[in-house]
Amino acid sequence: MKTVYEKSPGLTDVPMHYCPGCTHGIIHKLVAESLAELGVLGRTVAVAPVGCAVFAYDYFNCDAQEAAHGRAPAVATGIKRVHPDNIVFTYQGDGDLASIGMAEIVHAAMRGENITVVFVNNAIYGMTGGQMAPTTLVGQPTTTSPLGRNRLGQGAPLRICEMLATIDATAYIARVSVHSIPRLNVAKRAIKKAFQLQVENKGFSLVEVLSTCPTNWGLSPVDSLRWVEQNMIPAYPLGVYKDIEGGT
Amino acid sequence: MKTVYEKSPGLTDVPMHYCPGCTHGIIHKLVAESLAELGVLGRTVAVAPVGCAVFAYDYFNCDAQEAAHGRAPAVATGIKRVHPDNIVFTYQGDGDLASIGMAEIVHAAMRGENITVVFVNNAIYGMTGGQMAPTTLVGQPTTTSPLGRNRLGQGAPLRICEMLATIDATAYIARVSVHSIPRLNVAKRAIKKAFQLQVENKGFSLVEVLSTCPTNWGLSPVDSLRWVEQNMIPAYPLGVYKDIEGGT
Amino acid sequence: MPTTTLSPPASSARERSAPEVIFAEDLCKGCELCITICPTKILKLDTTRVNSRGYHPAIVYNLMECSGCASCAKICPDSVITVRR
Amino acid sequence: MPTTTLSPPASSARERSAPEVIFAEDLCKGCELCITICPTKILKLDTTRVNSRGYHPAIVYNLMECSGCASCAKICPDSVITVRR
Amino acid sequence: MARKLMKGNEAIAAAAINAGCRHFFGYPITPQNEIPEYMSRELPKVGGVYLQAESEVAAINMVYGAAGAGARVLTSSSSPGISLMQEGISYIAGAELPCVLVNIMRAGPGLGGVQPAQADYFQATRGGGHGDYHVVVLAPANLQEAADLTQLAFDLADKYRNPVMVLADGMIGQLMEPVELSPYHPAAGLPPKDWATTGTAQSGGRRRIINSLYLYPDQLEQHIRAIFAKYAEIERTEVRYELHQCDDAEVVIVAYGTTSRIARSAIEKCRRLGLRVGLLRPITLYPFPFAAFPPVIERAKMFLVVEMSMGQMLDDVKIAVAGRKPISFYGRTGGIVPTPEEVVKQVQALLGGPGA
Amino acid sequence: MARKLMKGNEAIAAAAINAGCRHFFGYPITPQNEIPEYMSRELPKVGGVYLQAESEVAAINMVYGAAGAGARVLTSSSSPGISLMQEGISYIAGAELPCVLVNIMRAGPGLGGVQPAQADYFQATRGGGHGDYHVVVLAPANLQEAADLTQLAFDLADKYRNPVMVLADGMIGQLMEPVELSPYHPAAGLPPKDWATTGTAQSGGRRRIINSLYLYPDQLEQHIRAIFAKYAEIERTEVRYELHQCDDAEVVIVAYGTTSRIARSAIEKCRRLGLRVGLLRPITLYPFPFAAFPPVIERAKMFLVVEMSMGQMLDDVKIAVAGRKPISFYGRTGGIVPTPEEVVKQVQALLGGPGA
Amino acid sequence: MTEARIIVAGFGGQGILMIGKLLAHAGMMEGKQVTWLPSYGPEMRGGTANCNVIISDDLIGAPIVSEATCVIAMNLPSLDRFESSVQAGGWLLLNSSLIPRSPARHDVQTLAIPVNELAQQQGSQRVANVVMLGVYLAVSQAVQKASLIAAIEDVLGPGKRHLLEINLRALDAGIAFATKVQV
Amino acid sequence: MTEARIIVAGFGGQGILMIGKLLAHAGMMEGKQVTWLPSYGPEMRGGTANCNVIISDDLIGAPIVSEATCVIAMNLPSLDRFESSVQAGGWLLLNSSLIPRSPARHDVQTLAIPVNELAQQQGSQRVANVVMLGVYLAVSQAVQKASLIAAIEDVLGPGKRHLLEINLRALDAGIAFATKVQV
Ligand SMILES: Cc1ncc(C[n+]2csc(CCOP(=O)(O)OP(=O)(O)O)c2C)c(N)n1
Ligand SMILES: Cc1ncc(C[n+]2csc(CCOP(=O)(O)OP(=O)(O)O)c2C)c(N)n1
Ligand code: SF4
Ligand code: SF4
Ligand code: SF4
Ligand code: SF4
Ligand code: SF4
Ligand code: SF4
Ligand SMILES: [Mg+2]
Ligand SMILES: [Mg+2]
Repeated sequence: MKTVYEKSPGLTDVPMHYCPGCTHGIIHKLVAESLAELGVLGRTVAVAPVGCAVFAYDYFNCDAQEAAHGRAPAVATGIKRVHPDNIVFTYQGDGDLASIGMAEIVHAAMRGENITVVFVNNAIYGMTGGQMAPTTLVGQPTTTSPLGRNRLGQGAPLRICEMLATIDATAYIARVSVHSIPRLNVAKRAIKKAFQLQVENKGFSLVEVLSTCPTNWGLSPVDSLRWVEQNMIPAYPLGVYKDIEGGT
Repeated sequence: MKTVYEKSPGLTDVPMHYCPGCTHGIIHKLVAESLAELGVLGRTVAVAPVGCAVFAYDYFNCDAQEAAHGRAPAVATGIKRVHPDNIVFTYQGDGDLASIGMAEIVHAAMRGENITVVFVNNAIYGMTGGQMAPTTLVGQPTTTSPLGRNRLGQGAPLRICEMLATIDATAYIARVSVHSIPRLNVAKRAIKKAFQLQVENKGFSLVEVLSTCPTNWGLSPVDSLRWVEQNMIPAYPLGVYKDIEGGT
Repeated sequence: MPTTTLSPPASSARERSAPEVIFAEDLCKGCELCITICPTKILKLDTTRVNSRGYHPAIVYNLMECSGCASCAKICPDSVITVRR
Repeated sequence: MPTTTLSPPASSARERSAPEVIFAEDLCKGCELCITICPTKILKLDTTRVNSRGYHPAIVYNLMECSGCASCAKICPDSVITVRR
Repeated sequence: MARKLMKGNEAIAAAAINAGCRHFFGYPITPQNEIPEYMSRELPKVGGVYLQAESEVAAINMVYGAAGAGARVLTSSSSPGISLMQEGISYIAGAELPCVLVNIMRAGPGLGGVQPAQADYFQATRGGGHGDYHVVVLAPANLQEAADLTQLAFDLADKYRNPVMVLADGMIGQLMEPVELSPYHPAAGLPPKDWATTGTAQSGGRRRIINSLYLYPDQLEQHIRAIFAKYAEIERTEVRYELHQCDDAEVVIVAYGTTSRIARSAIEKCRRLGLRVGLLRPITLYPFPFAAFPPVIERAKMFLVVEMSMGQMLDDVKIAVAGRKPISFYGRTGGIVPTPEEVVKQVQALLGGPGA
Repeated sequence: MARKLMKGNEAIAAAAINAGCRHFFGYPITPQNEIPEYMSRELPKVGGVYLQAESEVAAINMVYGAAGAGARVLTSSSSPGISLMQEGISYIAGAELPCVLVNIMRAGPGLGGVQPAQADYFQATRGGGHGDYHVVVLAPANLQEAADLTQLAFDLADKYRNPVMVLADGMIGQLMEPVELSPYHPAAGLPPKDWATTGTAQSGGRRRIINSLYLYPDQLEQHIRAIFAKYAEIERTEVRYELHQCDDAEVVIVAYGTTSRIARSAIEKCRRLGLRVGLLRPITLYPFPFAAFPPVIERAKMFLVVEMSMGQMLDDVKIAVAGRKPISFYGRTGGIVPTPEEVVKQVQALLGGPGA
Repeated sequence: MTEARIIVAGFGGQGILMIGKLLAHAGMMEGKQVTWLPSYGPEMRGGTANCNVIISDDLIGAPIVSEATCVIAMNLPSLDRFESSVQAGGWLLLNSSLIPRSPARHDVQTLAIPVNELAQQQGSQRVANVVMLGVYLAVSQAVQKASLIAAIEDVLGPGKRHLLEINLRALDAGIAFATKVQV
Repeated sequence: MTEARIIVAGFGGQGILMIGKLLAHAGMMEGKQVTWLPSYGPEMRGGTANCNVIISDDLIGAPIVSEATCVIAMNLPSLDRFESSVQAGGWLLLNSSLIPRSPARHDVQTLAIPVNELAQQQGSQRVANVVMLGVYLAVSQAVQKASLIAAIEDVLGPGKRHLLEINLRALDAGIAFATKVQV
């Protein structure tokens, strides 16, 4: 008998603290598998965000630094510039990356910083209890938009891939989802490719992964996957927005 | 005899401190004329940046607030939310808007904040003596890129209009230049239109104006205009990037 | 950590030997993602007991139908499941 | 602030009366933008004198050729120039 | 309005609205999220604006803009978020704008933890930002006071055109107590906001400029001296503190906010043991109640400073006591709230025995 | 290396490179631009990295990353920029990372002005950021010292795994004096950076984590107490100061950096007038040289604190003197550098006459 | 001076914080000094919850309960954690539906109540917390029953008025249980 | 102790800062203590420039010159601003090419030098500052001529060696002018 699937060596034995069914855990797995398969775990440095993934440094089986809220791309830049041979990646939520950390992500992209960004978009602030994010859908209620996000005055969801794809020095920008196995397989390939490009010194890569927050969405984990498919994907079309190699 | 051109009532009598031939002065005039022509001077609040235009509050013939470096859009938001009937605009340099103030400009755009942004891109930090900006051209030497900006590691110029045009709630985004009279006329129309849209509550408008910095470019004012035409415009294509009214 | 191995009964009459689906049960949070995603619908929560974390753990109730596709394992956020074939 | 009005000599023979191009001379920084932009090339710096800020001020040396297009005035960063026609 | 059981965060938010605050700009952070959440729910009902900023940096600069436009405006955050506001706070003080800031302190440094702490005393009272300025700092010890001081904060801000901070910790933010919000009347004689940028048409054509830039040092010095003249007045007239059982106290505990409540309980226990202990509780941290000390110094044998930090207010107590009596320090940090029993033990150790 | 006429900013930059600094992250601001400009020119020549960050917020977080990766790393800025770094500095101290910060102070608050000031003393010594931590602060008074202290800063940072700040003002940044950079040898016994994130393959598979988050208060308290044990050692062993003509001084001026130079000139003039005046110059602002005071207090009649601020170090002097002798203050602010003559006048006023 | 100092602890979904709020609310309505302090922070996510309540005739100093007059443990981890916090002679109320062990303390008064079963008998597990409240009311008399009922009414508000009845039944069931065992 | 305290002031493009740097450089080469302090900030943009130089046998305290042994005013605004800073008996050197008025002070030694004309005679207006340096050298002897020449050589470097000659001529012209008028 051969093993078809087992826990990745890219993850430590520490049980994750995420809520039941939260897809943060799935995304962790895809990242860990990619690093393990590329054989770079021993030279990888993860940068954890402030957000539900704040303990990512406990889970990824590699060195790690915990960054201030939103500043992971700056921290990653500092690391990468000291050890260009390290594989450096950030793992960031939508509040972290698309709100407070906007300047840092845009400028890391602009510099073509040779790092990989795993961007977990769950359309809400999970960690702090469900406040509105820049990625919250129009009409979606949160604890700070109790009547639903109002396009007038609160604007419409910020589409990070579309925005960053306009930046010259980026190598790879893609949006994926993990709400189904086929989608999860695509997501895995995208994440692995993003790291592969870093290994090849191709520059900045970012994969946005649509993710759930059952707890703050007030949905079961299973219903949350459905919500991603039915509500998030229309607002956040999946696909490759930039590929320096021209592929898809 | 009728007056074909005279100093706009939108400007005060204070002589400007800009270096000889610096196009900051021209852009001030276009803004002042637009406000005067729209008849809104009496209800306008300008937000001055930190940069060479730091004294803009002395020049525009209206109320004004001086913002911290990069934060003009946040300050403008604060003002506009208190007095929605005021016409509120920021006047920002490329260091101010495209570097330190990146998060603030993107989020003002995302909210569709009903303000107008006059973005003066001179591809350098004028005020502090000619350091590299995110908008500095590849190969352009500055005091902090003495061998010219290197695409590798320093990236390529950030194109703000292209980037912000991807954001849903923006109303009007255009890039113009003032290096010739025809271009200046187009620039004037764009700026006036941006304010007109604010008057009509259409939301966020931004006009990027390519500008010179004879002092730090080390060129005469006249040669600087030529440099805009020959070097900046190819990197920063002129045009309307977003128009909620569909026009051009 | 105790794991529950549900391998097919030795007396299986089938040609092929059924795959192994192994749960690191105490890691399970009862989220039901594996249950939903399983194409053959052979998983469920065991509501008769709770694991050490207080959750009803997922189990396979009809392993013989298992295709060994590992969908359950792939989707499980907590890396609870190992699949062998 | 002293201004220099260069209106056409009263004895002008031309049909049309030439435009007025008025410089708020002490504001001039001698940047030469007006000089470059003038389509009829009738402006220059007066290098024989400096204004109160230490710059050679711009002047019209051939007003009769002036079309009154106001290009000079529009481009002048310091709002030095008024044009009447 | 009747007494209502409220969370501290909500009491502060409700008091702000009661005091006429109609604009809130902030960014979520534990343990103060109930403030923005309350504001997002309630402000629109009274025609106000809740706006979630993209960051604390943006939030404080929105506050600057709104304050400059003449609004009663509030922001709230917790320790790391307040650190990000330091440049903005310095600008607000420099431009002499009135606004209210709330810091519901958590444990630092760095990301630290989310449990209660008092380790931002230095930052609050010494100006975490650059340059010569002060923020008026009010430290409530219970929720009624949190509400009352929040309302006072708006008045003080308007009176002196200066930022005023309500400084509390996570425990006060999360605690529920009965609170009564009486009808609010602004303090008498608040100056008109005839400097606010409302458009020149509103102000008879006079241009109004909000600014902190003075390129000529003599002008800037003059500007700063004018601001410090206000501070001198604040130090003269706005000092607030409470003395509790200090008349006969051998040991005077100095503590504010949450630790002052702990101290109160400890004092009760001490008194039962026959130990004469009192409490000097600063309510204004800036201006620090230096004037409260001389009579107390006279009578007390020694001082015990209790803080949820490694010793920050301690500096001000040292300055106040000026070497005239010994000062001890008891601090817990990292999110640990000391128990009354711990404090009693400290007192016993100081007085050389378990009781009198 | 021979004596070379250098600008203060350049002396600091050159000394950093001499001390093995190979990474600089910063953002332009007057009056320290010569530091990034020098670094952008010179670092690439020695295989180093100059990177202009998008902001001071980004810069300090890049410093965090680079320091965590084991580099000798520098950032520099001036007052408003340093305010923006406060969250990051707190994180660096919390995660116990070594790095060097330079603040070439200008006048605040707010945008203020670009002329020299010393009004960031509170921010530097009290932790402008949140939580319990300290930054070691070194204050050079001349350019040779600026260079030497910059090199020392890297050693202290590495020795204690703590941020170290070189605090000077615009005058020192812009001044030219002869500077000699001797071959640099790191201090003996610096600990290996066996905590730096270099990839587990470099460290025998042991994972290295840089972090300041401790969710459990007891763990966080323990962590903070460990950091404060380092501070206790720093306070014991790293205090630096200079006494100048204090032996017979009736008036002892306390001043650091630029104002200490002014004071020196003033003292010379005073001595010529027969006035017995001395100088106590703190070189380390944190740890403040409290230990230097007792013998001086003994002999002096009074103290005169001179600062380019409205009075900040004054607090530390009050704590040091503890009420035993009177303290006067003379401050100029807003970018004004006091003249020696002004200081002489102050002394004369204190001693009740123009001269002895 | 009388002072009730209560620690209520259990799982996230058990209505732990509500028990405390109802007590504080009732106390307030009687004109007493009250404080209610929840545990907070992200570690609460899907985990445990607890709160401290003090009801006192006097000004309340420290709102943290270190020496409780009563600990209410709704599950095993809560008993493990807070058993030591009851003052000698104080009350320890256990949810025996979920707590298999008996307490180690013998210097306190203990009552083991199968609140889940009792609640189920009233129609829903969800009122288990109110059953426990009834028990506490009966053994402590910290507040009056009428105040507690008023508090429940207030909390339910007009929107959830239909739930009032089951809650009152649950309260009574708790009181009855306590009275029965105590006699 | 001898100490030279010099203020040099003028327009931005006049080589003001260079005069100061050359003096400081020369002083340093003679083993003296030296400081050079420029005015700075954005108001310098296209405006005025000035610097303070101190050359001393002793440690230098304040590097700001309030009582100058010599003020060199290269244009009128500089004379207006710094005339009062010369100590009694000190030197006031004026660029009479650009300064139409004579100084108001009578307790100082004044020399008006048409440095632009003198520089033009050497071949270029651009060495006007070096002419003035020659004058200062002659009247002050603050440093030795050899040191100053070495300083000029250093500053020019190998790249601008060809400019050395005109600079030396300018220096001599200044010395000659000063010597002639003084005799
Ligand atoms: C400077 C600062 N501001 C705010 C916070 C509080 N905070 C922690 S996580 C977070 C947002 C988390 O949302 P997101 O990044 O979307 O991650 P998620 O939890 O949804 O995965 C916030 C606002 C903080 N820790 N620091
Ligand atoms: C927080 C902060 N950082 C840095 C500065 C210094 N600074 C002033 S203006 C400026 C950049 C100006 O460049 P730009 O915005 O392009 O305007 P320009 O002068 O070119 O018109 C900088 C970095 C500052 N004042 N505050
Ligand atoms: S709060 Fe939301 S994002 Fe965070 S762990 Fe829970 S489900 Fe996931
Ligand atoms: S420095 Fe450049 S941008 Fe600034 S005023 Fe001068 S020319 Fe214009
Ligand atoms: S391996 Fe496939 S078929 Fe078998 S249990 Fe898992 S999901 Fe179902
Ligand atoms: S997906 Fe994993 S955690 Fe969820 S129920 Fe299945 S085994 Fe348990
Ligand atoms: S108005 Fe036109 S033609 Fe006349 S001077 Fe000006 S630019 Fe030349
Ligand atoms: S454009 Fe204006 S400032 Fe420039 S030379 Fe002409 S008149 Fe003078
Ligand atoms: Mg999120
Ligand atoms: Mg610019």
